[in-house]
Amino acid sequence: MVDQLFFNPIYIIGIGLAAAFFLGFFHRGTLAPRIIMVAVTAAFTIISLAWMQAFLLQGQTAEHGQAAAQVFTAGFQPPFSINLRMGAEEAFLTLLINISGLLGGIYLLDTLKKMGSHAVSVFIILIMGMNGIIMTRDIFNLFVFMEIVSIAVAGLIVLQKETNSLAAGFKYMIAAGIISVFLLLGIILAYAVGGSLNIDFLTAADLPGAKAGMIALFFLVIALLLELKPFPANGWALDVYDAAPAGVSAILAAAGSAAAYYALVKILPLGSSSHYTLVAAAGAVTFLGSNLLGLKQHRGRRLLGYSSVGQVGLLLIILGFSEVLGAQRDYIAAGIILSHSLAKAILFWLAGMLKQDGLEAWAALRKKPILLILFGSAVFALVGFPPFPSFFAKWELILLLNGGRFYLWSAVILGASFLEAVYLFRWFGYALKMDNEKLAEPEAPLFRLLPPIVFGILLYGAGWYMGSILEGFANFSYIPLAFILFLALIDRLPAWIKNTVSIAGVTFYIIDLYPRLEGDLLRLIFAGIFLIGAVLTLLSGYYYKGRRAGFYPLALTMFAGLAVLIEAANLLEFFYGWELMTIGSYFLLIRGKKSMPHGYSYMLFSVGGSFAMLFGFSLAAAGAGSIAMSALTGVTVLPMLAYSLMLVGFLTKTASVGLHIWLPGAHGEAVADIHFMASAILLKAGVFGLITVLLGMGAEASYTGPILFVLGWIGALSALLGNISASFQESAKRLLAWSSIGQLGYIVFGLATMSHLGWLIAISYSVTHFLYKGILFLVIGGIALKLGTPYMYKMGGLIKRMPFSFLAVLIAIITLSGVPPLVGFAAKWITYNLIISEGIYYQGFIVLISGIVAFLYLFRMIYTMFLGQLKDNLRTVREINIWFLIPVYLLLAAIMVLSFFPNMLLRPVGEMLSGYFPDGAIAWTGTLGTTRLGYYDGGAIMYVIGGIFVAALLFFFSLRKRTQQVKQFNIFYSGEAPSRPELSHFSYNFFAHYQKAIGVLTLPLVTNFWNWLSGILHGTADFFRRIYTGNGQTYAYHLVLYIVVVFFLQRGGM
Amino acid sequence: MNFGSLALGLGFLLILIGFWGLLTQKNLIKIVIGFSVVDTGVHIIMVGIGYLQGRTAPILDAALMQRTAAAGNQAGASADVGSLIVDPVPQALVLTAIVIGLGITALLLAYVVRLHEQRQSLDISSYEDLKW
Amino acid sequence: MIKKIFAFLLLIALAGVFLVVLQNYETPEELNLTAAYYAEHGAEEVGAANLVSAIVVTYRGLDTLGEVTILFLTASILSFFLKQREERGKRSVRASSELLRTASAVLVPFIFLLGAYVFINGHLSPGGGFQGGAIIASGLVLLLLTDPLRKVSSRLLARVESASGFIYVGLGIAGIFLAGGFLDSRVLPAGTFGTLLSAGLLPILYILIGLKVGTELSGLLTRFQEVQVPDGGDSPDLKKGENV
Amino acid sequence: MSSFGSVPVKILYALLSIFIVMNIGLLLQGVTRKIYARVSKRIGIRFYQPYIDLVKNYFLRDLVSHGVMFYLGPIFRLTSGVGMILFIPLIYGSPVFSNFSFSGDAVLVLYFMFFGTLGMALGSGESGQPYSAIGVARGLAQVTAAEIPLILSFLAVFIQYQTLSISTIVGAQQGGFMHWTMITNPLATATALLAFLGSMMRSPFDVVLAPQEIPIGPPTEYHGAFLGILQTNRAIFPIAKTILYVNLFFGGAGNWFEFIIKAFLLYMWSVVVGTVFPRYRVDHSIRWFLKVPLALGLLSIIFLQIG
Repeated sequence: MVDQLFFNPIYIIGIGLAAAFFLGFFHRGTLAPRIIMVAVTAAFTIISLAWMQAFLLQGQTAEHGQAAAQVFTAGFQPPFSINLRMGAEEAFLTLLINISGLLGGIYLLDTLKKMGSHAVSVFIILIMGMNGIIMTRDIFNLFVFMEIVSIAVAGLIVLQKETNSLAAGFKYMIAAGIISVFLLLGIILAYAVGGSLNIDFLTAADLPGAKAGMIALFFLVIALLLELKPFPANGWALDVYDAAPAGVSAILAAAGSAAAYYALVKILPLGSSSHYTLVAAAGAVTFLGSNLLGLKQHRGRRLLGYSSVGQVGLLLIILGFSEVLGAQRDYIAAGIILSHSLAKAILFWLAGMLKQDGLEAWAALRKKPILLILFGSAVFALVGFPPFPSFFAKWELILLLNGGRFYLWSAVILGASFLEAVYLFRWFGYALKMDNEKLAEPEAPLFRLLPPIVFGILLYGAGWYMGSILEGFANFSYIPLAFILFLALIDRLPAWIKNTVSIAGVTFYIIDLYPRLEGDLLRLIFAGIFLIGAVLTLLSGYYYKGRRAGFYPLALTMFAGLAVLIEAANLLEFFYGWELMTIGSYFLLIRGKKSMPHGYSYMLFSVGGSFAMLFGFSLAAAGAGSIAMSALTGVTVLPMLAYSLMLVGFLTKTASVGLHIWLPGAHGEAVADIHFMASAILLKAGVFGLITVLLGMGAEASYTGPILFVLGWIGALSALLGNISASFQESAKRLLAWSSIGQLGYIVFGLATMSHLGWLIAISYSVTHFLYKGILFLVIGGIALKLGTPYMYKMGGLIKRMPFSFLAVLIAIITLSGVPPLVGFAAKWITYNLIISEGIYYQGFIVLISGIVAFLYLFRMIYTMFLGQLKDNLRTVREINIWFLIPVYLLLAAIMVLSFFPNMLLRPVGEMLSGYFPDGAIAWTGTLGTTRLGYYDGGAIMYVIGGIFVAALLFFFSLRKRTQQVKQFNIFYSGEAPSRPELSHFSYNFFAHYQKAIGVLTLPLVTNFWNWLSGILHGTADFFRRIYTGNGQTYAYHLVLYIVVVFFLQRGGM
Repeated sequence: MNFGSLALGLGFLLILIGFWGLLTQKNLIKIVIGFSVVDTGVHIIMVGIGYLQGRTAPILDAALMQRTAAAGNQAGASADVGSLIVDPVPQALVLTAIVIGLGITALLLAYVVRLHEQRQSLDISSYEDLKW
Repeated sequence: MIKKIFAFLLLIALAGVFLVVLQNYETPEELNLTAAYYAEHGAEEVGAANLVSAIVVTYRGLDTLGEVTILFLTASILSFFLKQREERGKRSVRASSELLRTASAVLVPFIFLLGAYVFINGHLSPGGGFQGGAIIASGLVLLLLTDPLRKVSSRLLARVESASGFIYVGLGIAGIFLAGGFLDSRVLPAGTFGTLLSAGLLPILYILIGLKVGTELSGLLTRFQEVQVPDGGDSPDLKKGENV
Repeated sequence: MSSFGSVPVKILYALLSIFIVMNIGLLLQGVTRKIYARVSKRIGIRFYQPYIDLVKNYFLRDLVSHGVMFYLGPIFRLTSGVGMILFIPLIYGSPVFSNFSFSGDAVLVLYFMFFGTLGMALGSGESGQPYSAIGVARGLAQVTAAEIPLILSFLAVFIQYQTLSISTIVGAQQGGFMHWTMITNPLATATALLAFLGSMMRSPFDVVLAPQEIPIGPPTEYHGAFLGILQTNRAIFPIAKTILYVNLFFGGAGNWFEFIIKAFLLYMWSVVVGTVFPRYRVDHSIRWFLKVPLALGLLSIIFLQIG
């Protein structure tokens, strides 16, 4: 139990006021007021901390054993005097407020110094007032504290005496005045009806029972709601966020919102369910509206305002759904509040360090990496990524809402969150990639740096804690993440050390993981792709000289995410891993020089996809009543929607047609080894997800037909369009990127057939694609790195300089194209079997055609790069880095082994698949595989073709010709000798005729569609944000109008 | 019609008048005045709600004691003060509310002074730089 | 014009809201639970004849502290908000009329006296710290009207204000240890009901409040006085505003 | 494994098969060129001229090489042609002349065709000759279009007989003319015949070799023994393709005589069309394949599904 003598909550008020009044003795310029301020806020923090700790400990030892402490003032019992309460919620919120106050005060030290001791008093009173709002149990006293806070805020806004701040302050005061009028009306009416001002007694008084009581409640609720800045009556609040000194905005966003939220939390129980609905509806409108309008905002501070308002809207939804969320409401709200408050404070603090406020100007943060890290953490926390608290909160929220069948609401929440992601990631992309040479370095003296850093650490800590107390996530192993943290800490070391450490870490993990997966071939295969892939990529990482700042923690984050997917014990862990992987891959993909727009679109599709997935998972969990992976089997709640959404979520990662537009750019601009990770490995995560979902879905239920039909067509069209588009690329990297879309199309097609052979194709493709794409990415990437260009027409004749690369690429493309004798043919052969035995002729036909089209780009690539004329500037270029060749040849060896013994892969996979799809398995006799329809003997083919080839070669040698090696230009050229290789290297626009004939298929319809959608959203945003005219009177009008409209809406509804 | 309801009606009327000023006047000072009027309206309502027909101020002075005694005699039993005085709580509240209103008004006026200093204009539409 | 029409329509709608309130509001016949308790027990528990004062200072002491805080806040904000950055040129002011000067010379001491009386007797008769403080401040208004250039010692005001506030809070905290809780006025004995020295700490607190309110209001006034635009200043608008 | 003999015996029979097919191919080439000449009112070459060319080329002494891949290109090409022959059961019912068809079914043959194309394309690519590259680009583009009806018609056959095995398909067509795919599935046969034109590198689809503007397409730089090998392949490869069609659509061949007749007739189909129609540009030919042949192919599958 907390010692009331030392940690009496009333001290917060007493000490705060005493200190504030005492400061009146000081005059400006002295240090003492600021020391007092820090000491006082620290004391507040300690008091809250003592209570918080008590509640946490109690909460863990006994079930809700600790009752909230009551503090009576004036020595009388409530309701006759005012009482304060300190319960778990109050402890949590006051702690948040007081830490914000402490750090926010430190951040404002120099501003406060300039303004003198009075400003310090105002600051202390502000924090004290917020505490008061949280703790008081008396509605009129609540009003008093709210007014204290309003006035203090209005005072602090003008710490920065600019016209805009002044105007914002004036608008704010007018708005606060209007709100206070209605709040007072509500209070006095509530008193008249309920005969008390004490919240607990008013609850007993049953206000909703009387008509006048309902009206009183309406005024109370609407006034407190307006304090929370509901859209669209919130222009004044945006101005404040925008124009107040950054340090003040930070506190407003972090602590102010929390306090205002809790005021409403206290009042709402007085009312009836209609009030909860009102709050939820207002929240939904706000969350959606302000995030929509945020799309068009190009200044950082104001955008933060939009985002803050939006997050509060989310809180309102949560509050409005108290009944549905039940005991979890406070958990969810705490998660959102923590993320929002900490992240927003960080962002505002960062804003304060920058000279300019345009979103592009945030690129200046790159000059101090720690600031960039903080910015990134905050952005990811706001969108709801792991490991931050909002991730868990959003998960629980959507789960419970969909569990209660409030689908539309969760759709709104996810939609609005997506909009928020849209602008946040655009912004973050600017910070990561925009040119920052002309920007001034951010001003970050220690006292300004400290607060955001502490909050950053708290953000991660809170995420960890929130996860650890959530059922279903308590057993999550944080060891990989700890390893990543370690890597982040040694980021200053040279790359090769970190590389070695990373390889050691991953290897250790593989060794640790293997026994756990033994016997589960499916997961073993994917674990192999993910983790062996990781080792191979990292192996190639030795090429890098220097530090490679930030690369290793992020790469390992991606691999950790992938590993979590494999090991996930339930949907939550799976989703966690998925999001973790997304984070890591985002950062890897955006490392390329011109990757900003592509990393951005990757992120948007990822976020959209993961929201779809979340929705689907929550439906699954709603039906199954648990979040175990088995919930995916036989979903009962809206199964068609659930499965479709999950599939869509995974299809964003497999970049299937319609959701693919991010891939060519993102992969096309990525650096060599990252390209390997992103394409050969990362895309398989989507495949793994599809497999997981489809295994659960099965093909029996009636809804699976249309889903599989569509899925099959998506796969087939992806294959076709991917391959055709690949043929028209000038950049080798983009060519490979499109090729990946096509290859993944085969896999999706195979999975959609829901048959033994289809899955065999999918899984064997997953493996072989990993092998040959790995080779291609590493070699091509290595070459692009070496030559400094990915454009194929700038290459040519490289076979002379890079024979090893050529050989590797040759083998890879033979495998890819499916030409016998290499293992790629096996997949083609199975495809024919599949198409005929399953009767899927049309999709199958498309897939087969795509396979033929693949020849186009494969030849183009190998020809324009390695064959033809060697350019003058490349005559001395050397073989690619040995660290690329080593993994390449390891992969090559694997291809050769599988080509001789395709049964090594296909047989066990087939046996495993027979467990799911017993019909149509391939029978194996040695290397000979037989189906109902045909047969294929990989070994024999290898020997026969090899034999013929050797024989033909021997025959040729036997002719004993004198062979003369000639120079490059020694060709038939109409009797002329070409003077420059550029003139005789046919490479640019290689398939011009083909494009002329069927280029219509590659019109960027999908891209146009998404652009059109984005245009509509932005247009809507631009149209509606004009309600914020900037005129204080208009805002006043909005406020009154909001009240009137809601009043009549509610009456109509009553 | 009792005085309580009358006060309520008057209060609401004042609020409306105040809002008219607040919403239509361009002059910053008039807007502040409008707010003051609204505020006053609310205070009148508060006092009106505490009013009980035919009762006296909640001060337990000699005069009240006499009336208590008188009332007690009439009723034939000891009457308590509770049946003679109006509700003291709204009066206490309105005191606080007035002071708060005063604070807001003072601050608003201070803003007006400073705004005027910036642009030499009292027109609210001169301060619309922040928008959208 | 269109704006006014919209405003008018909105206010009609708002009037509709209020009408609904009036329709549904039922005038009470009896004191409610809380008020009845105060009527019954106020005298014995707090010992103040003026129930409103009892409520203001004791039962709802936290509110009062808050409202003092608000005044303090406003004064503090104004002190750095309206702070003159540089000395303005000397203002030339028309001399006040004979009537005003004489009246103020005669009345101001009485006004101050009345103010003091009101807050000292706040627990017995109508009035109290706020009312007394306001009266004192109004005396200052009169002084300033008479001589707009009069220098008021803002430092003295601030000292008094801070000291009274600090003591107020200090006594409040003392209540936690010596009596039933924060701001409990029973730190001192109740005394004889109806006399000056009764109701425990209440009169002392009220005096402090009175001092604090008086100085704060005075402080506010002096702040506004200081920023007045000098004659012939560059502000036609302000003049227009003043005349309207 | 097949039922006959040891590996050396198998190799011997394989060599025999190749020899027979090569001779058929060379003779057909000569005859074709004669026909072309006569149609354009020339006397033309002697029908055994291809033999002479071949021998001459093989006996040219010097070789000019542009690099390893250039050197290996023709070998790839020949491997592909020979492999095709060996993977197709040439004579129905003869285990001897089924050679290595136990290694894989029709799909293997279908895909092995590309082996040579790819090797050749790569080899000629290394020469640095832009005309080769242009030829390859055209060839690939056209092939992808011609493959569309080809794949459709093959699919139709596979679906019709529910097998991928060539010998099973031939087996199903035994018992007389009326059992041939040509009769049982005329749409698929028609599609296949149209697609066949695209793969035979004759007019109107010969822009790949385009004798007028590009000397001789992909093999521009090849000469001497290289050319000899290519010519050998050019004799074998079309016959291999032809015999695949014969097997799938025209009842296969029970003996070498039937083999020669059917191959000749089918071969002549492309010759006749080639002499009558002028050349298409690549983009035109692609569009052409995407119209009638595609429609026919789809129809053939639709009919199969309905029937």
